[in-house]
Amino acid sequence: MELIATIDQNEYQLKVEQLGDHRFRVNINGVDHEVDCMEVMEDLYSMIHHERSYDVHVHHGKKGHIETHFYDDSFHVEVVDPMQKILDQAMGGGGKGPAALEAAMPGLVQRILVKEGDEVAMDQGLLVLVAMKMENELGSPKAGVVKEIRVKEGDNVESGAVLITIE
Amino acid sequence: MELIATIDQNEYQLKVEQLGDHRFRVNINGVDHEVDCMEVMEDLYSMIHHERSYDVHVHHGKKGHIETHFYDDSFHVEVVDPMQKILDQAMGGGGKGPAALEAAMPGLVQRILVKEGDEVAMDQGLLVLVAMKMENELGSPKAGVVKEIRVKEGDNVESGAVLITIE
Amino acid sequence: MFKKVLIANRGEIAIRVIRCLREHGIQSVAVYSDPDRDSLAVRYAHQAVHLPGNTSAETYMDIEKVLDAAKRTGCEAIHPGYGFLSEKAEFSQACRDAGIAFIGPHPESISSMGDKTTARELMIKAGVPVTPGFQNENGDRREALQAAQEMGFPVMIKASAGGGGKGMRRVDRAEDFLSNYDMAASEAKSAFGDDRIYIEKFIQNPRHIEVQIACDKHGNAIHLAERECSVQRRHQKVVEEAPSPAVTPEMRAKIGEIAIQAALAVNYDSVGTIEFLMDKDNNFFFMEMNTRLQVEHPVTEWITGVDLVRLQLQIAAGEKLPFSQDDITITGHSVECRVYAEDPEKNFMPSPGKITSLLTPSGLGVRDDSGVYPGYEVPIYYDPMISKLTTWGRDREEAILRMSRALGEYRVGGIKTNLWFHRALMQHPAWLAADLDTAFIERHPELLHKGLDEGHIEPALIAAAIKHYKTEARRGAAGPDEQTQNSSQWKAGARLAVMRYRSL
Amino acid sequence: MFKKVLIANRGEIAIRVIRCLREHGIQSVAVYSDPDRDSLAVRYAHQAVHLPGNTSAETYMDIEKVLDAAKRTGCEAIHPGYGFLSEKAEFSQACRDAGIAFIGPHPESISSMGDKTTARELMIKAGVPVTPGFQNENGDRREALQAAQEMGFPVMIKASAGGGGKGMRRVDRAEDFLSNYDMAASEAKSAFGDDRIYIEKFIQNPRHIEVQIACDKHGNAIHLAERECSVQRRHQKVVEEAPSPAVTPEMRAKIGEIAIQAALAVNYDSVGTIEFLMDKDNNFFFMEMNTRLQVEHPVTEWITGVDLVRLQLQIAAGEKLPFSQDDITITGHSVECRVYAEDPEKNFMPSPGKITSLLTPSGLGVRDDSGVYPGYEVPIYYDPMISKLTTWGRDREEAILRMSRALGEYRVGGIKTNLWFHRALMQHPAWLAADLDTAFIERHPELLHKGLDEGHIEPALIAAAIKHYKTEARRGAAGPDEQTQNSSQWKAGARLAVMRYRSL
Repeated sequence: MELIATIDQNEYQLKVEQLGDHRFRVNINGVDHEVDCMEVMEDLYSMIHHERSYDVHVHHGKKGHIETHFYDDSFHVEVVDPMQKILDQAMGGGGKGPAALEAAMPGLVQRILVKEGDEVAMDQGLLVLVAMKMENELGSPKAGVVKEIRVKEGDNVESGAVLITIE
Repeated sequence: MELIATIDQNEYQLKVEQLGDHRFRVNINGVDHEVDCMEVMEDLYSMIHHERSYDVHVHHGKKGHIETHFYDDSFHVEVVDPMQKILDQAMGGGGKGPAALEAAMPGLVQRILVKEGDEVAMDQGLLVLVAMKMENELGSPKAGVVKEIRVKEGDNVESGAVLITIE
Repeated sequence: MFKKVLIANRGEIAIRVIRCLREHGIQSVAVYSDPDRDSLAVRYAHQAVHLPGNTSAETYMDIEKVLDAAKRTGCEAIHPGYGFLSEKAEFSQACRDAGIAFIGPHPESISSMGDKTTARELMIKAGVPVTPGFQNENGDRREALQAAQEMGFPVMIKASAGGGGKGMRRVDRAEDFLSNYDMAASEAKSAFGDDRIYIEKFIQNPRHIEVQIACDKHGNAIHLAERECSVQRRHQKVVEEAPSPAVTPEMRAKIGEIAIQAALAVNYDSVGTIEFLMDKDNNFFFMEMNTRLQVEHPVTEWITGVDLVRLQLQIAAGEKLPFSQDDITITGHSVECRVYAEDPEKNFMPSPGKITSLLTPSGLGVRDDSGVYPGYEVPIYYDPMISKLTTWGRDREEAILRMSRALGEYRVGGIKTNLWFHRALMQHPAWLAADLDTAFIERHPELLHKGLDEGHIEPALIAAAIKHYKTEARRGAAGPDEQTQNSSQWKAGARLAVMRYRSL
Repeated sequence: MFKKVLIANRGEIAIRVIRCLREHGIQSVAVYSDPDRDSLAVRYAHQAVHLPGNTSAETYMDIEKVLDAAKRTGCEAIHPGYGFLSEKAEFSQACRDAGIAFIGPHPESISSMGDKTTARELMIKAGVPVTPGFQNENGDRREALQAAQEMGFPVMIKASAGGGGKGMRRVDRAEDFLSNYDMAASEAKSAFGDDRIYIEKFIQNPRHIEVQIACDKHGNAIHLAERECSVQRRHQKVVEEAPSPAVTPEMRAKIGEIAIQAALAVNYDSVGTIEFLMDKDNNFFFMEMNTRLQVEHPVTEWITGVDLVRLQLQIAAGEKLPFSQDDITITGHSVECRVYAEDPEKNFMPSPGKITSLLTPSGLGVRDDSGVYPGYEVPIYYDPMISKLTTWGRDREEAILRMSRALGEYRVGGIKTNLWFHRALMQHPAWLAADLDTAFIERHPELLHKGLDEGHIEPALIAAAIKHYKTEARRGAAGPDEQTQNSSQWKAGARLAVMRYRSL
């Protein structure tokens, strides 16, 4: 399997092969690394590579992002299939087209700060969501015009719900 | 489901019904008990019964035996289906017929203390098994004659292996 | 001593109290809301009474329901923990009226200290130094603005009834005052059922130093040294330690004496905390008194060997303090890291969900006060703190090194936590040098960036590649319904989310 | 201080050492046998070197392989833990020859103390009281029997090279002597590679009291008070405490001084333990010296605040003792329960297998030194101890109450453990009264019977009924291949077993 990974804007070409029950060969930028990688608990890998031992917790973040937590260090790795990468580039990246403000966690809509038709700046507060005893002011994903407000004050919303769309 | 349970030689008639996701009705000797019983981890039940709370770990022992571990107390409960009980009684119980000495854990046969044809008493040492750094002398399951010795000194045996039969 | 006690709380503090009750042969009664049916508190208590509902207001803050549960189960006393009803004078009063012991101070001391104006006046009278401030009794926003302008910006807006950072905001400019005032009042209303606001002069770069005191019902009072809680995020403590590296034995004796005076001024009769701000010239200003057990009490327990919850029980049962001031000696140093289900990279946004795997550290000098277990779902209705990790060492250095080690062992799967932030903090030169103030995190934004050691880039790439490989392999094997990568129900819906999050 | 250290051990003690190394910025190198690939020690160490094989002899006790791993990874020192190579003088010597620091005493002191005859003679010379005994140097069984008859039965048969109860047997009658001698010699051979036997007069109903000492390479020596380890099963300690409830401050000063004399007699230069038997008239008899860290060292760490592993490292690195005798003060009381994968109802028979779920206790005054995690399979090749649970309290009563509480929270799924035995013990009147001797468990067989509280019969029946119901429901849903009730591979085969087990 071939992949492109990014850490801190540095891009790496990866190739993964499984050699045995817990043996893998990972090629990084043309260099092969054979590792002994046991999944000792869900998403917790005990990795031995050239007699160096890493107890690494791998955690899926947003799409394609993998957090790797070591004993004393943590990294964000963005992993994509090369095909996906080409597709994304063909789409011209983000920034254009409509955008939706979604709830990343369930909560109560306490106040709506805009009306449909309002012009808003990037990051301008659109809505206050109460979740886990904190008020979270949600900012606009882009500059534009408020197209549709799909919730009203007092609504309980589920995670992932589209709250407001911006055009 | 109807069951017969035994604790310390006292027998209880039980009936179990599931009422909901984590609601059960258990009838003990004719008296109904409605309990809220959530399996919070594998084999770990959080049970609420008349507002009394029990954090009870249930653990399968040998066939039909269930160990129940509470915060500050533990019990052995033997549970059988009534049909099984009748069957067992019809068989006339244990004590007669041939019996096998089996290994309850894997280990190394260090010494065999008897020969085929030997007369042995109940609990007389038949064999020394080394497991987990301890020597364990295994006693005869019944009085009788050594019929067959199926292992030799130096053998590594798996758990459940029949080592010696007694008739 | 009491035979049966109800705990009017949830989470790790309910566990803390139940543990103490268990140790002393006292029956414990937990109360639980709908989402807390599977909580550790329910599991560890002798009895568990259901309070139907999800929100705090419907459950843990409903005085009538809580008292009713205590009466029905025959409890002689109620422990309020922290938060919820712990600093409600009317609850202490209602317990008194019902003939149930409140494990906390008498209602008059709570109201005196809970009301910032009264507390201020009492403190000034008792000779305790205070910061300039203004209590907005009538809710007139314009009057509040005027007071703020008089004391000069920056000012702090606080909930009068509050604590724990809720409804608290710093305002630097007059033009931002009113909008912040409204939001604070609204948060105060929903958190405490009381929207009164207190305005206070903001002291630049202060350290947060607080003194633990204990007073019995017989006029005896002692202090148990101070804690420093300068490392805060969102105006809430996130790392605490005892003793404070900035306090000398002479200063300790002095602020200990001031703290005892402050408590005696309200005839205090429980354990409590006097919070001070300390400026760069080592001046102390009384901030407030917390008339309850503090979240961070374990660091004091480490260095004094005193079980503060047991002490609370003894005092509430009418016993005399079992220690005199001379019995209290400080041994070594202790540090606490609050472990939150939150994302430090997104301004510490809460991250509720199911804990898919959990490994907690232990060993010499390590204590973890947790309210969770593997498979537990961190609910969305309450504070996202999942545990308090504390360490002890013979000196500050050993305590910090031990904390680094313990944080390394701490593994939480399924949700985001601030563990990696704490690990970065424990290695930060300014922290190691104890160069602290309450704006520490804002001053050191580098703490919020992952990836310290270049030597880990290769293994990080390898682990991520294998994770991706395994996920794809599983996806291939599973049907389309099972292709969700995250096991939490909350996370599942969030995969496509593009939510933007901004600090308040 | 060293920059990199190899740990020639496994299980909880390897973790204990790695934790200390991590705290002090020292790189750790683990070695691991085939079954230990997934061990916590491998996971927590910076480096991990594979020693192919399953048994101790092939791996952790293979001096050449271990030294080779240390050299290849560039280690400056080796920590041997306890057991395995820790008391092999030739290993200490081999380290010295290889220019690697052995974190333990010099080889001469190990051989002097490891040989019971030499040790006895040295102790008699140093004025330390000893028990009558006989070293059977030439392996003549008849000569050993004659010596036993001369000192009078009962006698103890011990492995000369031994420790930890292995190859140890009490013999009450002359006619049982030879068969026991043979079995002990054979166990000694396989455990220590040395079948020499030592015969000792058996002291009736003694208490086991041991003194922790520490000596540096500069002639300084201190003691860190005593531990009592009278509660034993199969001649192995199972519960320990510090200080001993039977030792007064005067006795402590006296035996502390004797212990220091004993250590100085062999120019000891590490931490170590002098074990005594104490008879009913408070007479002490030197039993042996353990020239290594003890399993039960955490109880001493709790009451003194001293990190004994750190102290070992400092001494091995040539540093002077950082404390004088006057710096060592005893605060409170500590108790340790060894948690074993074993079945107390079947004479503590080991119960290896997969740990399907795990909840470990924590909170004030609780420390768990564990070598396992959920999902880990306790291997069949090594000692079945899975953790050491220790508690601290201001006095013995508080430490014991806290232990009861902690044991209640401790949950291990999938294998049998002795946790319920410890719970029963902690409530036993004779234990609470500290009426102890090394035959405590034999004297109190009621400890091995479950079911203390009649009030729990009903919930036990309910839980068992629901468990049976759920198992049958799952069995109905699953195919015939999946009907195994136990998830462990070892357990699966044991369902039909009728194995009879008898004590040796």
